[in-house]
Amino acid sequence: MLIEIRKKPFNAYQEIQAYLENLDLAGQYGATASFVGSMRDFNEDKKVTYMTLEHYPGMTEKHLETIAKEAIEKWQLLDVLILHRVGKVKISEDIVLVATWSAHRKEAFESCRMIMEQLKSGAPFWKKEETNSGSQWVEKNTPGY
Amino acid sequence: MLIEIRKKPFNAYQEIQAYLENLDLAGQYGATASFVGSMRDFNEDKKVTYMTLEHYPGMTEKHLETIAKEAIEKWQLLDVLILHRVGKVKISEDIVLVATWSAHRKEAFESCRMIMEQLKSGAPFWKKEETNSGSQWVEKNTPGY
Amino acid sequence: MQVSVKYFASLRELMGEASSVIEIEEGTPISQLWQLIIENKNIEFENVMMAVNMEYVKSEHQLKSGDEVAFFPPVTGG
Amino acid sequence: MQVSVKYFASLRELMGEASSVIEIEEGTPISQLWQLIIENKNIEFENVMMAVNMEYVKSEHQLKSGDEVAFFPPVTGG
Repeated sequence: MLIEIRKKPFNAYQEIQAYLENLDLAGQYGATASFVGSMRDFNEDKKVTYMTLEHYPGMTEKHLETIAKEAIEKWQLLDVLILHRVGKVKISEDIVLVATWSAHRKEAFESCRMIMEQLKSGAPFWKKEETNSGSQWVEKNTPGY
Repeated sequence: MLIEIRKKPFNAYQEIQAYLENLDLAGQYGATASFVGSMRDFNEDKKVTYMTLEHYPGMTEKHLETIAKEAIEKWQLLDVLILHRVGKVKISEDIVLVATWSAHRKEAFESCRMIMEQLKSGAPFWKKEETNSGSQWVEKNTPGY
Repeated sequence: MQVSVKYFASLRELMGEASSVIEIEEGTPISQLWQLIIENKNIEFENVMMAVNMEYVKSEHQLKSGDEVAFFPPVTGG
Repeated sequence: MQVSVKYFASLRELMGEASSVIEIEEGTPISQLWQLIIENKNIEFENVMMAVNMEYVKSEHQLKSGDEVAFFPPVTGG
């Protein structure tokens, strides 16, 4: 299990690949589900130029760890990887990566989605968007189900 | 949209990355869901040494294309990538990759999972496993929901 | 008229051939062709899937000259 | 007794400070501390989320000396 808050841009697929190469799970997992959230240039019809992501150092990591551990237990996952950007995020950069490994696809799909929903509803991150009509805090997320 | 049947091993995450670099979607997609099915060394308590994957050249590609196009229409996806191995597959090699790109996460998650289920229930592929008790055709898939 | 018939996976092994060209009457339902094949070969095979010209069809689908017919077991990809 | 209080995001901006140390009585419910803060600052803020020592708590949670208390708006990560 790896949970990291990143201040610099990361490439989600290189991260999964690099993480996978250090795992000793070859032949054990049949299913990997992953989700990558990336920075769009629009939100609710407003043009966004960049975004600043704030978090609560300490609590954010702790909360993500709790989410991941609960998912591992509930779905008997083999492993979980969660990365999340903070700081100034530019268009098309990756914001969040969640990957889950399991024997079968059902568990991988469900756990990956549930981790994302729990992250969005509970992990202490806040987005401030710089748009063509000034800067503003994002007040709520789009629904996930 | 890219749909390919691969005779040689591929690295799923390098493939997503390479595909993404040729897309002109930067800033449009907020969500990418992906699923990778990999070769396990066991199935229903039998040790598996390798697997041979057969397909129906022509029909398999056509069927996958239909699944992908329906998903794009149903969820307003920005793009879909499907790769599938055939031939002799060794332990821990990737068998299938499905990735979907959309503005929001709900559509990405649901379409990726639905494409996998439709692929498993309808795309003409057949697995023959080489196990410690001889070789045998896989008769059915594990349930996905 | 003639149709070409393909077999895949365990059915291909059971048939001992990957394909054959079979003479039948125009409009024969695919289920009737299937019955003909398993009776001739004296085999049993459950849950066969059927396709014509690379698309799934129902058992009552009527065949035309030159059709590419395929029979195969339940699929197990992914 | 003293507790340290942190504010994040739009609330941090509204408060004009990221943290402060506040003197309250042992066992004060966190909701009462929050009322005290918004009355002192004369601000309005809906849907505040509350945490103590980096875990979410309910509004009736009673504070102890040295607690790290945090108030912040609904989270919007991912």
